Amino acid sequence: MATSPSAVSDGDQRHVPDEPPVLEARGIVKRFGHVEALRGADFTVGRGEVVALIGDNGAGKSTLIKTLSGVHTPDEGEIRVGGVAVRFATPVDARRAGVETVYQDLAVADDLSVAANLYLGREILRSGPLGRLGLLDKRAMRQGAAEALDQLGVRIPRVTTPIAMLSGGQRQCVAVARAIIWATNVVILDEPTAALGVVQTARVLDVVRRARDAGMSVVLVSHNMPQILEIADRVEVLRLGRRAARLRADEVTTDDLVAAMTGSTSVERDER
Amino acid sequence: MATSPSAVSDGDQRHVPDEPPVLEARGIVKRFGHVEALRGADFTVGRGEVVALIGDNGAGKSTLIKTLSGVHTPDEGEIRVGGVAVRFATPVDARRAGVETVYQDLAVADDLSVAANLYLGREILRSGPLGRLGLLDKRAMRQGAAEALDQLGVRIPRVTTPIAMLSGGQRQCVAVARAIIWATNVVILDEPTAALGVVQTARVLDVVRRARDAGMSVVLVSHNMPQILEIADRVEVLRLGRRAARLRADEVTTDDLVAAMTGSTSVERDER
Amino acid sequence: MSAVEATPAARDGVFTDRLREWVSHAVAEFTAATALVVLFIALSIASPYFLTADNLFNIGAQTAVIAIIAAAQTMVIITGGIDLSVGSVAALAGVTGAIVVRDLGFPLLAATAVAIGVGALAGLVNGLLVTVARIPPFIATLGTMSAGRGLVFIITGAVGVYGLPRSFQLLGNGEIVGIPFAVVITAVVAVGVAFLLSQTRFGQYTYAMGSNLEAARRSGIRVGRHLTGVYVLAGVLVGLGGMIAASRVNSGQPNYGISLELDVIAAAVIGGASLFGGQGRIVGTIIGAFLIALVRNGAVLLDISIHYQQVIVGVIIWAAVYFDQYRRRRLESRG
Amino acid sequence: MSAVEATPAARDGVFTDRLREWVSHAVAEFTAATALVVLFIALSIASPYFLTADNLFNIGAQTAVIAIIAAAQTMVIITGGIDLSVGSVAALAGVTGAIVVRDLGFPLLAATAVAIGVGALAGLVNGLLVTVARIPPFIATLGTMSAGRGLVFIITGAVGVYGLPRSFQLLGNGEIVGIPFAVVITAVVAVGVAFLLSQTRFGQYTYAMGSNLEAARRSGIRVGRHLTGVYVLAGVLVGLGGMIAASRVNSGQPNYGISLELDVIAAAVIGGASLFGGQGRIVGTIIGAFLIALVRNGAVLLDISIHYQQVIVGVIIWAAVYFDQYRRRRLESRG
Amino acid sequence: GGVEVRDGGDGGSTDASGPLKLAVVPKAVGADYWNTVKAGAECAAQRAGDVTVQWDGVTTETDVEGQVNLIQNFVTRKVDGIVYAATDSRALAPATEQALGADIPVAMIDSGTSPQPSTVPLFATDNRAAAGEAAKLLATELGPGNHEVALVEFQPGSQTNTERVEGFKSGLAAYPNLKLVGQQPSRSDVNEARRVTENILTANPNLAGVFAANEQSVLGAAQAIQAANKSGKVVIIGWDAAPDEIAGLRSGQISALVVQNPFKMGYFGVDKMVKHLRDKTPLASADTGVTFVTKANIDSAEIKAVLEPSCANPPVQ
Ligand SMILES: Nc1ncnc2c1ncn2[C@@H]1O[C@H](COP(=O)(O)OP(=O)(O)OP(=O)(O)O)[C@@H](O)[C@H]1O
Ligand SMILES: Nc1ncnc2c1ncn2[C@@H]1O[C@H](COP(=O)(O)OP(=O)(O)OP(=O)(O)O)[C@@H](O)[C@H]1O
Ligand SMILES: [Mg+2]
Ligand SMILES: [Mg+2]
Repeated sequence: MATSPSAVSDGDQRHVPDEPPVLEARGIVKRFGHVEALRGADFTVGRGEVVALIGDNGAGKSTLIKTLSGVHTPDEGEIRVGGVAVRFATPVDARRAGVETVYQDLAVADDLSVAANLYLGREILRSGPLGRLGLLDKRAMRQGAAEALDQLGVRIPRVTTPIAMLSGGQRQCVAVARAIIWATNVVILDEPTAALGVVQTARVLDVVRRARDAGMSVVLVSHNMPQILEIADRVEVLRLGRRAARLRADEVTTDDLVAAMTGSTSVERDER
Repeated sequence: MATSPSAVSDGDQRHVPDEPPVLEARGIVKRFGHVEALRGADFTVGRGEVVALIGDNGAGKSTLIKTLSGVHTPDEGEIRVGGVAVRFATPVDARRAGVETVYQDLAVADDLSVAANLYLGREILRSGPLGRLGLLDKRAMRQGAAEALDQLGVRIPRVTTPIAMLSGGQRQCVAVARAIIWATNVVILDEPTAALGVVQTARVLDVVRRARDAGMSVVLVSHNMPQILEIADRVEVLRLGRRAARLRADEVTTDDLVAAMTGSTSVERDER
Repeated sequence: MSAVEATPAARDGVFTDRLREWVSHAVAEFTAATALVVLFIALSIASPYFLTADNLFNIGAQTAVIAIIAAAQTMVIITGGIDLSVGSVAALAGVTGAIVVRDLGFPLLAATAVAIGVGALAGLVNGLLVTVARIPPFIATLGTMSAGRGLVFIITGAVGVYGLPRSFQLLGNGEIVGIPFAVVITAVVAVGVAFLLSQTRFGQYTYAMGSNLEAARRSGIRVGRHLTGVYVLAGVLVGLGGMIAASRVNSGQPNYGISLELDVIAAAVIGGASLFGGQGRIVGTIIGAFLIALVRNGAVLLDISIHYQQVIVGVIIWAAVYFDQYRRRRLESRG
Repeated sequence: MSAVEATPAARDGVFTDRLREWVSHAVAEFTAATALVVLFIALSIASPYFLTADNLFNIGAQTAVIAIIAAAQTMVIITGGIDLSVGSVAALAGVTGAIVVRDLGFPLLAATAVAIGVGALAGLVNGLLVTVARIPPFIATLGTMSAGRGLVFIITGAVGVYGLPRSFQLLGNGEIVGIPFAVVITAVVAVGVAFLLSQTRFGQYTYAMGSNLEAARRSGIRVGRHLTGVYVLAGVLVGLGGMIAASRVNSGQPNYGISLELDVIAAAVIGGASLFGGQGRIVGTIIGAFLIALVRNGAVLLDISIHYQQVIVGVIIWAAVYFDQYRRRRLESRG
Repeated sequence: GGVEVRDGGDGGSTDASGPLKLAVVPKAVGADYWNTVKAGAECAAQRAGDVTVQWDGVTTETDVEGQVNLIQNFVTRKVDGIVYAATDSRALAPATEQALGADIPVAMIDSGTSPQPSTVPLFATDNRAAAGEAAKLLATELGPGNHEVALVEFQPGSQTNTERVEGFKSGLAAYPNLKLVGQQPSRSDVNEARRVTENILTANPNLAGVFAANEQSVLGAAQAIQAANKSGKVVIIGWDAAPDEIAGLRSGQISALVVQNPFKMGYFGVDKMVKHLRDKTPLASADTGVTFVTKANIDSAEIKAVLEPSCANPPVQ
């Protein structure tokens, strides 16, 4: 494991002293043509931690998250899982490592039903030889989907409705439910509650807490500062494609966070 | 002007006594196949009012808004502008009546530049005979776009960037900016700040206030209750495709609103 | 209209779900099927020869190849792709099948395997061009169409492959208990592909990719591998179809299948497939194929000249899709 | 790579904007243009006959019609549509133009106007089918293709229209100061359409509709009217192209333009147009048309048989689009 | 018209004794018929020595403009002579003129141009007349009494097709007892030919005879008739001589075939062109003749030479 370009941050691992971070990004650079969306971004999540990733619009949060999920491959820098450098060439690799993501643009298949979307890529097959041929157990998936959505308090006409017919919030619920069902290690949520109603939002935050209590790690992107302070253990701030600050949620106020995001003050501690 | 099926609500026009509502929906029914998204929904905005439209996910808010903007034609019910029943067959009709809308799904043209999107449908043409032939004044549009975005505090690489390359929040900024530039009578904002950062959100709320002060009416859909209580004059609550309550913002709390949305209490006043 | 309440999903009975799903599918094929029935009745009245066993037998055999290849096309269309190379590939497969029988003395079964192999190979080329080289399907298969036809001409020297044994005709001209063998194969293929698409994971992924490729990828579907698989399977069917076509005329024809792609795409679209991907079913496609075949058959029975036939086919294509669109718009599922 | 800072938009100079826009467009045509130049040089070296005035003249004249119709196709493709009827409509226009000259003694200019009118009418039919009847463009124009060809056969009785005066050849075979007249027309059309697309409101709407039809509609663009306009304008160009083609062979040919649609679509896509709409430029299309023409010309000059030519054309189509996709992927503008 | 002597020894780019390069262009590549033309052309080239034949054509006979372009491209290449079959008589006339203008002599095979310059010879058979003969054959075969007959054409709008259809129909006019009840095209596709013939048979159960106007049409028609168990009951008069057509003739499925002499066309085209270029022999048209092949005469030596032409025993006199 080559010395990472952002080795400086190694000195900050103190707050999770005994084990390496579950998921870590070091010095990630990602360019789109002549736009440099990430310019050496660092990011760390420890086991059982809820880390909020915040930043201004266009700061590079979604890009960083796509890099952590294998959607984008970074131009420079490395990703580590449990301290070991890995290469996520495709989202499959990230999922294998137990990283489950809700994308800001949702990434659902409009023509498929709610149930099919929830189980997409992880279909339940019939037992026996037919199952080995790839025969779907549609009934089991419908029931599973109905239960999962019920748990999130989502009101959806029925689980066989195609996603195309849902409201914005309903779609987001489906995407969130999907990630939550399948996560085993890290759940990454990119603005998961942006379109959700009050009740649904509360449920999602509930689920996040339960996931953390079950030992999972959660990465939460959000522009809702009170929400972040309520739920996050730690906050990492991204500005212009770089980490601008790492803060403990119980030590800061909304104003501190805003200041860190906009760069109007120098509360940042790790910035080079 | 036929007697509306929801004539009951006529009795509530009191708080804007002297003139008819700027925009009004009466008894709107809208079906999609076998799903009835709106079941006789009513809605009213008076001149210079900021009305928040709230409701649970899937309550029918976006559908109602699309009906008010001419995107959907209602199956039943009528829309009135300044007290006169109108038929919005296309969005062009609504725009003619001075109704400008930010849709939840944004409705921007991904391949066009930011500037082109801001001026879409209202391009600046060159002066003189060339202009009459449809020749675009691209320079003027670029400058206008840059100024408009600057005013909203949006950071965008440049106004010639295609929308496809923007972050979620940046896109939303463009959509909001477009509506705000052009509105003359009513601005409808369907969750305009869902993806926006703290600063941008504040600016949008600022703009809403200024619009109201300039005599425009604003319809705001949002799931952010504190935001609503901060900015709205009145709140209308939609539940299961019908108006469940009309409330004055300065008389209620977040809990009242949530109760009205979920139907767990009976604070609703107008429900039949 | 009994409005369905927006009830929590869990309360919905599985049976109701099934029923609804079934009804909504049935409606989707409704237009094409109605058109088919109307045309069928009209022709039965207009021509005394239409409703004869022989004629129906002929229509079945004539449509078999189109229907098989249209099923292949439907799979590709569901993924959001298109396969323009079907005609060339069918010719290549048929010609190769004929050559191995004539020159190498292969038995029919082995020759059919070779033809299917040729189709699969062409499908693999298409699939790799689309997935690895990331060439849009229209262009990838346009290239294959051109290159494939060139290959057919090169290996045949532009001359039909003749001198085949009688047994070569079995696939195309044989029959089982009075039913053309080709029709039986078509039925098996149609049921098989329909089952694959609607009941298996393979089918689920096919729809998912066509609906939103990026979402499919992020959901952990190996879209490259799977999409290639769809093209290969389509190629297999096209190869089989080409072999049946060759068998039917007892020779390998280098000119076979020119502009076949338009017919099969039309069949799929008339049957409800969307060229934007994510939608389409085999039942509909088969109905579409028979609708076109019936128009052609009827035109000859009524001695309508080819010129008017073309106009009529054009109008029927418009009409079928118009009514289908009209029906969908009323559902407004894409609102 | 000098990273561009995410500066507020207002600070960006208008000049820089212009420059960037220009560069990004230039890059977009880069692949096709490079291929064209490479092929040009290779052919100049490989064949002593290539770089002769006569040959270049011929290539120009041969490509003119394809280029004009490809420009029409590009407009339609930018809207997210496709026009399969170009071949039939060009034949219909050419044949009608020839008939009015032969039978009614129309002068050339009037006949050209008639041909253009026929094209416009066909375009109107396509446009109304797409916008009013909401039939997907592929199917709408497939129907027009079939019906149009039928009409050609009906009005000509399937016999070419002959007996035209020498003057009829002017459009296709005439020249001005040594430049084929057809090339001059093509240049005018190309510049005109390019200007229309890039500098006018009409062009802006065309891209907007292809990028997101619903957004265009909600932005207050009368998409029905405008989309119909695009099809009509495309029809005008197709009519003009058909007339030039007829003029070139001094007769109205009922079979003209069979599978022409594939060539012109290939030209547009090689030139960077996306079949998903929203993207495409005339410069690229013209380059694409010449690229295909050059391959055909070179193949004859180098004595490559038609069979291998087809294979080569297939491979070149793949290659051109592959490199274009590769370049785009590096930009990842759709990431 | 006036005689223009463009091809005197002065103008040629040709060194009379040196190697010659000739372009030979069929109407379309992709049929047995044109391959026989090719064989004849190559045979003549081989016999003349030091002559290369460049064989190239469009893919469908309807691609008139494509052929115009092709001829132009050969003119550009400055081949020594062009031997070709026009897909369309009038449309190709300017192309011929262009070649002549560039001092490249032209010989037409199979189908000429209109107008045909006097310096350009035509080696061909008369499609129209031969198709008229086919109608006569059909009438003879069917005998007296009223009969229903059908016509399977191949490519409406192509010139050869038109000539054969018109020739057949005008030949048929002499026999009021024959009624044309169906006419459908095969588009030169055997499957299509079979399909339309099947449907014609269904619609006309009393059909007694079919004239099929090219190789693919004949094969498809024969197969349809066989599949309907009407072999021998429905008379087929065909055209061309692909192996399966000959087999059909022998088995009695097909009554007669109109067979042209494509080998001779190719052979004459090249042979006369070479002689013209080397010896300044003026080019003169010649009829290459048709043969009506029936079960009775199929094994005669003369017919054999036409059906199985080889350079060892060319069917050219
Ligand atoms: N195009 C459509 N086709 C079918 N059903 C639809 C369509 N659009 C909306 N619906 C249904 O109508 C109901 C209301 O949807 P709508 O989008 O108006 O909700 P909303 O109040 O905006 O919700 P959210 O807060 O999630 O945005 C939902 O149950 C949805 O499934
Ligand atoms: N596919 C792309 N092509 C080009 N530029 C891109 C692309 N994706 C992102 N960018 C650019 O990268 C920058 C960061 O975008 P990103 O989506 O990561 O921001 P974000 O922090 O998630 O913002 P938001 O809060 O608005 O979601 C933006 O300036 C955007 O324009
Ligand atoms: Mg984001
Ligand atoms: Mg909504």
